[in-house]
Amino acid sequence: MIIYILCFLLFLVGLYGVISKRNLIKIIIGIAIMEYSINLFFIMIGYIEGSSAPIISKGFEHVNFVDPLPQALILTSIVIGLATTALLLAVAIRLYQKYGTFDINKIRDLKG
Amino acid sequence: MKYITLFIIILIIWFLMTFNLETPNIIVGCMAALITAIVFGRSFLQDSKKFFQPVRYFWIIVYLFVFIWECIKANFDVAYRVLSPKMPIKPGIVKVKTKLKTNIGKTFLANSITMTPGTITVDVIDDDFYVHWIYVGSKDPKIYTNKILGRFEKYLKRIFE
Amino acid sequence: MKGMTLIVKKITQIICPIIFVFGIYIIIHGHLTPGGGFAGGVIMAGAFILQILANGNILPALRKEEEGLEFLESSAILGFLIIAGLGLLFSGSVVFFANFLNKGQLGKLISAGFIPIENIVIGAEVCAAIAAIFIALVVYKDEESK
Amino acid sequence: MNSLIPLFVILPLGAAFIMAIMGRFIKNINKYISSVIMILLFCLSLHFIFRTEGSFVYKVGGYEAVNGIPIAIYMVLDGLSKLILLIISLVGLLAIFYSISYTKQYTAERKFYVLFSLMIAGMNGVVISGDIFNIFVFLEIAAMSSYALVAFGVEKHQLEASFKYQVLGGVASLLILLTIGLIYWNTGTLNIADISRQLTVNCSSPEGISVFMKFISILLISGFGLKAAIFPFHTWLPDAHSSAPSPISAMLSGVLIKAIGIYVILRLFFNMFPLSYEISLTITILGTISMIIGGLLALGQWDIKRMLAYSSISQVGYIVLGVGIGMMLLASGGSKTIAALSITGGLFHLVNHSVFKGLLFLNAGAVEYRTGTRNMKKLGGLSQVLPITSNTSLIGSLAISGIPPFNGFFSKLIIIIAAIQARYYALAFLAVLVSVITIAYFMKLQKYTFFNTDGSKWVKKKISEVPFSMATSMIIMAMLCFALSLLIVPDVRAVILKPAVDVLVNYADYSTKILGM
Repeated sequence: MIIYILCFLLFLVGLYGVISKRNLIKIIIGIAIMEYSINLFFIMIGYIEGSSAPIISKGFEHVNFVDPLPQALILTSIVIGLATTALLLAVAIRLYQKYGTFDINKIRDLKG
Repeated sequence: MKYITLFIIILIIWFLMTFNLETPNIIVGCMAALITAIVFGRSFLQDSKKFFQPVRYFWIIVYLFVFIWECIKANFDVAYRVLSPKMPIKPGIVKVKTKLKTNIGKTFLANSITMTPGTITVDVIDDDFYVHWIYVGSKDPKIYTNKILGRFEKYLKRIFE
Repeated sequence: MKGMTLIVKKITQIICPIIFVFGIYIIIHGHLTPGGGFAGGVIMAGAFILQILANGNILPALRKEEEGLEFLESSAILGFLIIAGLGLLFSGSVVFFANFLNKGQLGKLISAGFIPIENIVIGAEVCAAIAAIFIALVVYKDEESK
Repeated sequence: MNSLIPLFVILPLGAAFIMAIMGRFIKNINKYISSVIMILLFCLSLHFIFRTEGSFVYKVGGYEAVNGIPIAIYMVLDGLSKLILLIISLVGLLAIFYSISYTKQYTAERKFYVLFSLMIAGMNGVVISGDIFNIFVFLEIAAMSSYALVAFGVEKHQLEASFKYQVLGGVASLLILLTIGLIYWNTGTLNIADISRQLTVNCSSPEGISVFMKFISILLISGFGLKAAIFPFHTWLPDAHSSAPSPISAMLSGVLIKAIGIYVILRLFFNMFPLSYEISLTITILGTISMIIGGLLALGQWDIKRMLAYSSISQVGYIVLGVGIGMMLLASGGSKTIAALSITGGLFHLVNHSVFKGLLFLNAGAVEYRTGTRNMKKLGGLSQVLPITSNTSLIGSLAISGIPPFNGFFSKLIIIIAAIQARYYALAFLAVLVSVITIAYFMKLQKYTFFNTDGSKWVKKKISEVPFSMATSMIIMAMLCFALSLLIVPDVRAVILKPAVDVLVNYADYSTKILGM
């Protein structure tokens, strides 16, 4: 159980980074941390104690496999995370080009 | 020429990785090697006909033993310097000039120097190596050049030039 | 001299094809061992990225390469969709993503129906996409410094 | 019949990548391809609405259920999905038609259509997938392309808005993913129908749902609430929707927040979770607050698109209010007819809002296209030079403020009547109040943009009416504002709205129907 709570704590660390940091890059890192914590969580859901990797191969007769579904889901979510991070970084670079700073306090044309 | 060389090398690596000689595997391996050769052939090593001269492989084996021997010697030397209570070290950076002409030869020489304990190649600019040395024994360029490079240079020259 | 030192460049020249072929190996054996399209594609893209990092950025060449990669990426996804759509035609019942090819024997290289083919297509797509993303970020950054 | 369902995803997705390849070689081909694809999708959704009844299940890959446990990816098309698909393709078609002239100002014109098609594919995918993880994947496709589209102009404020949108959208996606993980942990399945069965068997105790399920529900509400811009999560919406290119604003406000926000909330909380009074109360209260806050904030805006964006928050609040009242009634065992009426109101308003908000955003885009500004203080007297824009905008404003005979009046009326019948008098009063506020700020919009001064300033600058394609799609939308009031007629309603309402009212039938097929 404690391991799940630690995982959730990692999620909260990422959320803290997103909420309280002022640097664009640090915000992106915060989002990445949240994503990894969730990936970790998914992998732990699928784990069954004392079982082997879910690969069917000749000559080996395993009784227990870990749940392969969360791993497949995580592969998908890693791809999505990659795309999100790339897009965020691209926008951050463009923002830096326009404003000359990474500080979000100085990037505030939009108000109201 | 470059492309064919790369193709053959990649094919050998492929068979080492998969370690099976069924027909589908051979076909797939050829395809993979072909793609790799097309993509990376342009930027592969320049003078690739040297790969087909068996003498060079003999010298590589000789060089391997030489290198291991030098390495063991240097290991004991550094161990002595570390353990001895007086700490007889005299570190410094020396500039040595190499007689090797090819870039690949220089690369291997620099890596060999780095891998021997006690010496590290800091930078390579044209023909000059800047080497950090744990005990700079002499200030005469001839002596220290011979001491650092001499043991490897003649073999590398036979391998790469 | 642009890019990194001589040593890095030479070692990159030697090691890049090997990284690339290792990526291909992972893609081809995706249905037999862990790995597959995505993992292999990332490794293949790694070879490209390593080369760009070692040789420094020559902007016009990179732009050209980016266009080529984008083209490869779009075609690969289209290929994936077409292979999936072929199931609509060849599977007897009209089913999207139907595995209509012969399943073959367990553990052989040619088996598992169309999964290896899809793996290859995904590998090409991921490789092109990641390399294109990297190049795009490099290009943006370079535009900024001018 | 069944096999047409995946076309909703295949067509736009394939078109996007064909356009990415072809657009490089043939100029302007993207415009035609995307228009054709949208027309095809529109015909397809019309076909499903008028020619078919009941719900369909499509199993991707053709894998049948093993021992009653579904293993394939399910695509489900029932009344609710049909309705949303119709809205997506209708507004998408008109927006594409509008952008044929509008996008001439951008250099990377061809990429606009690629991203647009991807967004359509994502939204269609969310709506037809019967699998919670696929909802997430398609939602990310739609959201990702909308992030890119918001920043399409690559100007200062667009980039800033896009970054804000991306960060909040990213957090929302991660909350949703976390919830999916928790649900999978708890039930061991991802299929919505199967989850529903598992939850009703295992997790329902006499005193309602367990604390764990409540936690999951709250996470889900925050996740999809962020996507739908319900009250405490609305801050990104005004920036993103006002900075995007106008056809995209119309799509974002008109369709996207409904397809990936409201629709998923409805689907999951009606058909997946066992209904609970607390959760429905939470949803209703959030809807009410966002209705009021959005209206009040819209009053003070001077930027046309920003005002429209705040108005979107307010109108989404209406939808949530209407559906929420029905949900509360169903959960507490109240009258089913009143619940059905209330949900009808909510869904009716959803349809209406996508039409008139789309129209208003297109009008704002037309004004900006010709005058180059969105600031109401600098505008005025445009009714002389832009007659079509001005008149259609007037129709849109009247419709959204709830003036008969336009469609907005009827949907708001139904919601208010349902609230009174259900004895939530306070909610009914608030709905009326916000309607008055809506009239106020739309009168302000009309006055400062199109009337107020005479248009001699604009005549001097030689400003003429917008191009043909833009004008046509605005006129069609304005006509739809009239036509949709026909939905009040029971026969028409029975075809379009009733199947959707039935899915929500008979919430328990969903899982048995899907699993039985």
